[in-house]
Amino acid sequence: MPEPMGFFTDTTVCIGCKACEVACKEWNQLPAENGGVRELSGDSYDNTRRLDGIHWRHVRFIEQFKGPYDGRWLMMSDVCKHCVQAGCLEVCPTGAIIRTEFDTVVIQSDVCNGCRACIAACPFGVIDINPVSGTAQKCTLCYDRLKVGLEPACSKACPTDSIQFGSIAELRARAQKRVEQLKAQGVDAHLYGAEPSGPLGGLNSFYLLVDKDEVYGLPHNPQLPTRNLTKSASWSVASAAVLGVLALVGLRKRRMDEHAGGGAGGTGHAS
Amino acid sequence: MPPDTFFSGAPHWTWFIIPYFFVGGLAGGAYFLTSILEWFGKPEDRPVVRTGYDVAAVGAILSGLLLTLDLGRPLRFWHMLFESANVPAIAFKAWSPISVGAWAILLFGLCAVLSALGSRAEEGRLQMPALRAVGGVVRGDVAKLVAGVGGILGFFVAGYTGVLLSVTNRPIWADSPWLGALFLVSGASTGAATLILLAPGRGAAQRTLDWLSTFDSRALAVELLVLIVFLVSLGQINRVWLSFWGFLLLVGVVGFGILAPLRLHAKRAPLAQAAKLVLLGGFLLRLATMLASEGIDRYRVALGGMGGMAP
Amino acid sequence: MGSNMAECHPVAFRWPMKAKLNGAKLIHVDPRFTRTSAVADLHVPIRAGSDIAFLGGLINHVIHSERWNKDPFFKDYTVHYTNLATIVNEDFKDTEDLEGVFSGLMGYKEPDFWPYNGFLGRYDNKTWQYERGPKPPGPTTEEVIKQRGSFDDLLRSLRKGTAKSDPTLQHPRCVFQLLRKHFSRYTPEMVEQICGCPKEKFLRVAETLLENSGRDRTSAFAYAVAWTQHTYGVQIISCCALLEQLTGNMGRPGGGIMALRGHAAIQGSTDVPTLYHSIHGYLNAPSAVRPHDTLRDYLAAETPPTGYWANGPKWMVSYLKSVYGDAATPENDFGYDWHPKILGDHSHMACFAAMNEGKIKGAVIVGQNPATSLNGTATRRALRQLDWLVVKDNWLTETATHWYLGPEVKNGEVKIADIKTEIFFFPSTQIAEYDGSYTNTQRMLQWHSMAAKAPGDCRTDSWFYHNLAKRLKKAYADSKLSRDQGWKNVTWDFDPDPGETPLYPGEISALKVLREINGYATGNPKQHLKGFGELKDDGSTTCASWIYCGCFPAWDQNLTARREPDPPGVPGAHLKWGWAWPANRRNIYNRASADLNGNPWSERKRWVWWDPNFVNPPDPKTGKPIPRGKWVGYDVPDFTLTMPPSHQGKPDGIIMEPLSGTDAYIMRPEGKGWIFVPSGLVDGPFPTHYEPHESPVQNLLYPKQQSSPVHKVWSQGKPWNQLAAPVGDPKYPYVITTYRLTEHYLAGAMSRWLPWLSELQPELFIELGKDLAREKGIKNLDHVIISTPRSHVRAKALVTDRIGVLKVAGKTIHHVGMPWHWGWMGLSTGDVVNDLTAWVGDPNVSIHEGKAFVCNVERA
Amino acid sequence: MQVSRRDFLRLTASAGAGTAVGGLVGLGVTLAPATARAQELRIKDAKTTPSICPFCSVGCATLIHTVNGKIVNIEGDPRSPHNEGTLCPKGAAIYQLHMNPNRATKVLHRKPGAGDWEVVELEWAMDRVAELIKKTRDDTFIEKLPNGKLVNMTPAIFALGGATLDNEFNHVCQKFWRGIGVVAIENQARI
Repeated sequence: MPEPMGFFTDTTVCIGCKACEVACKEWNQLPAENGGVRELSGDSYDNTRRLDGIHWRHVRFIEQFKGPYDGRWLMMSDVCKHCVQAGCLEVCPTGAIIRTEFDTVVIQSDVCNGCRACIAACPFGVIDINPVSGTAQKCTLCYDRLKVGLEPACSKACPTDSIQFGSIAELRARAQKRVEQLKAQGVDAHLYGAEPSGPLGGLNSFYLLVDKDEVYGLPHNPQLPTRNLTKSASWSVASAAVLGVLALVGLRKRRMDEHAGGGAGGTGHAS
Repeated sequence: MPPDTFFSGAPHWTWFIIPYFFVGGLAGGAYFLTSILEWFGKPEDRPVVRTGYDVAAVGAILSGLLLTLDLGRPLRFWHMLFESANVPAIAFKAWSPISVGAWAILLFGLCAVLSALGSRAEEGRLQMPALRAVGGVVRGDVAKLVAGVGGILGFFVAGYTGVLLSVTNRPIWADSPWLGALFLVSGASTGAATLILLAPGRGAAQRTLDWLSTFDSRALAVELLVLIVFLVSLGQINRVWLSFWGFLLLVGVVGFGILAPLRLHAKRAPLAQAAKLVLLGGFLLRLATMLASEGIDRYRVALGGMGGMAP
Repeated sequence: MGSNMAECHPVAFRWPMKAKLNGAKLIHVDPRFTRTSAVADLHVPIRAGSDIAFLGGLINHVIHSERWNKDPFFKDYTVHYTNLATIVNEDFKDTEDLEGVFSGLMGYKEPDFWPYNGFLGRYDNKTWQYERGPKPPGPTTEEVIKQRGSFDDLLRSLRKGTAKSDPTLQHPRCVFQLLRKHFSRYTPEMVEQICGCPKEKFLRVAETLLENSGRDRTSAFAYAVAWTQHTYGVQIISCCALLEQLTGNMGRPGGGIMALRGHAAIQGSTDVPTLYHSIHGYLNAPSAVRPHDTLRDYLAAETPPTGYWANGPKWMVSYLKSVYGDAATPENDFGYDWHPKILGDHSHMACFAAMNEGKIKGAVIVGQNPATSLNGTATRRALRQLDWLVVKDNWLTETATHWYLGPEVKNGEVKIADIKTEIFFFPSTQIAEYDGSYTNTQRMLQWHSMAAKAPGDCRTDSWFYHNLAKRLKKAYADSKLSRDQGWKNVTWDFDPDPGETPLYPGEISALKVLREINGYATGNPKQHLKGFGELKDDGSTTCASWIYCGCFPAWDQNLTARREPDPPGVPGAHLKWGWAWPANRRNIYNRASADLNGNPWSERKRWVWWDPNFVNPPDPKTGKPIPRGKWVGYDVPDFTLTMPPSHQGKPDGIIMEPLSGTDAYIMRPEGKGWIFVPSGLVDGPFPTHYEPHESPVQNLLYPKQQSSPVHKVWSQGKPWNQLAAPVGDPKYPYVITTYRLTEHYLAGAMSRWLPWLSELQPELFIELGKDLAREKGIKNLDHVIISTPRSHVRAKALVTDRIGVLKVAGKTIHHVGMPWHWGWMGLSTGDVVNDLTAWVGDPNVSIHEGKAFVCNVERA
Repeated sequence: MQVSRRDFLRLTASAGAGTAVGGLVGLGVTLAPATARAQELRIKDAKTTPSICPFCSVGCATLIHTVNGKIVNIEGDPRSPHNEGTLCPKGAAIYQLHMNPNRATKVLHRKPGAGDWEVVELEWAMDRVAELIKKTRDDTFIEKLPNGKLVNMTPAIFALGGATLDNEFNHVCQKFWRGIGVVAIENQARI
């Protein structure tokens, strides 16, 4: 069985060229939104805005300036995190979402029926419906390429190797080195999702960031949707029980009244 | 910085799902109450029982329909029940409310239809021989058994929709474990209200109706309680209610949907009025909780990146 | 500087980023904080067009720095490899003497046979020459020409005396002293005043550059059109070249200047010139306004007697043979008289100026989109004056549709019926649909092959000209007119050989074309030339382009198609990948990567060096033994392979004879790099800071000379060409620069039709600073109107701190920028930003000033 | 490696004290890998042709995949010392330069003063253009200037374009024009 594979995205070398976005669309033959005819978002150079069914890669642009020319411009190519413990995979009722031999998470479009449970389950807002297929879609980490030993389209295209593909073990080592190098240069860098002990058992697509996670649109502590299951279920059962009792008590009272003889129920308001 | 649920994407569960949650809730609630009467009630309760079975049956079918229509690929509805790759292997995830729910609705519907047939056979209102045969079987203890199972499933259907919402990463829904309870109670109250509205047409006895109204007011009280607990449990998330949906929740659900009917019950005013308000409240409850969350999309640094370091 | 490499050449930027990870310092000097700035170690904002002030400041800082004066490396390099020590003619007067102009400035009058040259003035460069010893004896050039003497005699007659020099750099007229004086007022304070960049940032750049220049370290500059598109563009680049020679970075690995060019084949289209001013291999086009009457006059005027350029006669004769074949004989000067002569400036803007006056009747436009280009309003007016217009492209471009969709037609100014032009549109093939070669910005030819057939009537652009040529050959076949004899004698043999199947009916054989470019032994096309060393001036060799000679060394060896990279980890130049001119050399003047004795300046910077023990085989021609020793290295040495570092040249020889073993710049007549440029540039031997044609401020260095005294202005005062705003015009208070985005390409013909690219940058915008936005009450995404004296365009505002106010000459100047990718065709459409630009340009190369002018911005 | 990692998953999962997952692993929540029926690889049995990116001047090498003469994919050539398989967004979009419904594929002609295009035959259009070139050349040709200089040229025809096209095109183009005496030959390198 092959090693777990994934992405390490070093945001400090991203030049925001969006090659990853297009290479992904080219390989996966994803359509442009509204045939490419769109409006300027005004959100820096980000006109993609989000990951969804036809955008499996999304480059974020974050302008942080104190005044003219005085600040920094953060860029980051976002993608499905291929969580080690994946919420989408947990809730998917059809079994369309599977974990592959590469430890990646893939939605089988021919199985999915578009119930959209996975969309709500993903803590990162990665998944959405592809209007063409009517099914939920997201990055497959180019499962078809991996199977024949090819690198995913996006990381292959990335001109500055901001997106790096490889075995998780190797990527984690590389990422750690890079963090140390940056720390040595006085840059406050940290990894997001590289820790197996961290949220979701670690992310098979993890990032090097130089600001708060939220600045990059990443939840600080992503969780599994099922975290609420036991509690939520228990409270429901409890309230069901309460209602059951109330109903029975009602009946019992009625019987009592009858034994007490006389229709205490009153006939005041027949409807 | 925003709470962790604000980074997820909206599933667009709206104009099919909201009515489904409402109908499923009241059908489940109605069946539950009916099955209580089936077990512990008296002959005089039969009209209400029959109404209950019809409501449940129709509700279940309607629910299935809405749920299917909402799918991106409706014809693949069965993928939720069987593994499309290797039929007849069953697709079932005990930990996935939507998976369990799919099965629940199916079985609930089955029970409801059987019960309905049974009750109609009882009245001798079944023409088609095949149906008469089936209906004939569902009587006495069999009827009790079916109703028993169906009643429990009924409550499940009423409640799991809320649990389903909690088992996501969406704002509001996943931020409290009380949505399941809330929807379940609301299901019960709306169920009761439906029976109160429809049963008289089938010659319901006054006593049964009284029992229903008593139950309804108690359910409403519980609902109010659970709603309060739910809101408390949301903590800082509650700022999302500073919107039209908050207004709707307060005035529509609490005001018209709970307090007003309670008052009417207390004043022993005509039952129908209260019942109608209860139904309205039940619907608005789902509308508000669904759309308030649907409206919140993936969090991002403000337009033009003028968030971040900049003032 | 002058480039936004990360956005416009993202894949090339892969390498600076790798260098950065290895500890290299990355500096971006630019009016905008771009995606390049975002990953640079330092971003230095300067006002668009103030580059010479900035570079001049660096030069001034370098020559006064302790490091440059203490470390012997710098003197070793500059004194021996450049003309820093050479002494200049005593009549030379610097801009410091003449308040902003050099000696030799004259007025300029347009000739009436072609009044479209646009010069404001002209320099006579005779006072810019070196001080020389006596001219060697021999017949004069006039005599040699009259007697139709040999080309070598011609060269001998052209020899001048040896240039005088002072290796101690003390002589008051040596280049170093002149340089020192010329840039003495380019102080950090002055740089801050002119460029608007904080003095501290400027000093950090200067220090970083010094620290990273020397034996063990090199620094490179990368530029693009933000340096070329100025009325002094060539001088900006010349200024950088000066600085790079001064700091010993030229000809060395990791040093030099990278010209990041815009198009896949733009280098090729300059080498194989579809440009009026030159013929193959940078030979100047025969001209009616230069002494080019006969072949010998031409060669006398265009060929230096010494240095590698002195081989010009061989290249020119071989070129003429490739044009006229057997009809080109020594007796008829190889058909030189048939070759058309230019009348002056026939460049882009000159031609559109002439077109506006009805002097140009027909135009064939292939893969270019002028309707969205320079001063678009005037350009489109010019197109409407044509009798006929042919557009060949992959898409219906703005140029193809200007007559019914252009703004002037849409807004009713122009009636379609009044446009009398007959217009054709021919659809073209895309890259994957034919064979051919591109020359990239590194001078590397790379072959591409056909993978799929093009749809419908799409044909290659070569097919188009090939089939036109065949038709015109037929049309003139029986002409007896002398004017037609040239065309009748032009060789035209590009049909595939029997057996080969054309890609399309009537398609050329691209290989055959490349063979003609590479050259072969006259009369035997199968015997290819292996390199330009084999070229002869007697007609025995046929070669269109001397610089491409060697790319196809044998009938079956198309080196441009090679795809063999070096194995990983080996320090090499990937010499088996494609083929780079000249002679597959990847780094020009690489002799300078070794010291005077031929050893690498340092281990780290080893590239090409002298191996004294190398055993040479005897000379293949003469059979004479050759002493031990040879230039070797990772690259193809740019030097006479067996000339030892110790070699002393023959002072009175021609071509390479006078050059010695340390004369690294072999293309220069005296083998030394030019810090002082005595000839070749029409606007001065030293770069000088002038303001752009349109500027909000006075020239602080030369108040009496605002802009270049000789730059070009076309169609001055013509009604269709509203020209420049005066200095500091309050109607146009802001500095504007135009630029490109990663997501689009040029005027958009190749990107605005592509859904995947259009969705990434869907609309035209203007980037403006928050202060200006506040001042004007403009909010992000508001519609704004941007106006210049030429025109106005509408765009959405992108309010950002990545561009903003600069303090220039004590004034606060708002800077704005606009991408110019848009037009009215395609999926993503928008106004034509080039409508704002003016027909003013550089006097050397006629490139317009599109990177620095003034405008106004108002809410729409 | 993978084995130990899987066990580790189970551990963290079930050790997720009290969390739903904790319980779910018992129910067999599927962290164990499955094999999807991967969609057919698009370049399976495709013909590969070496090519070059037609956009900027970096000269990135590409590989074009075709299946029975139809382009199915274009990506970077990993062997290239320039791009090592990488591409920019434009390079990654070369596919849409070819496979694009917006492409013009017909020859169009507009008569002087006409309000619309007409679709015409390729050969006819070529004949007509040749005819126009000849006429303009003959009408405007200058053999000698008033000052007697021999120039053999016409300034009245303007040829534009070449920087986006091949070296071979540029040679054929300039040889043709200079051959018939046209000197006003320009391309994007000028601007």
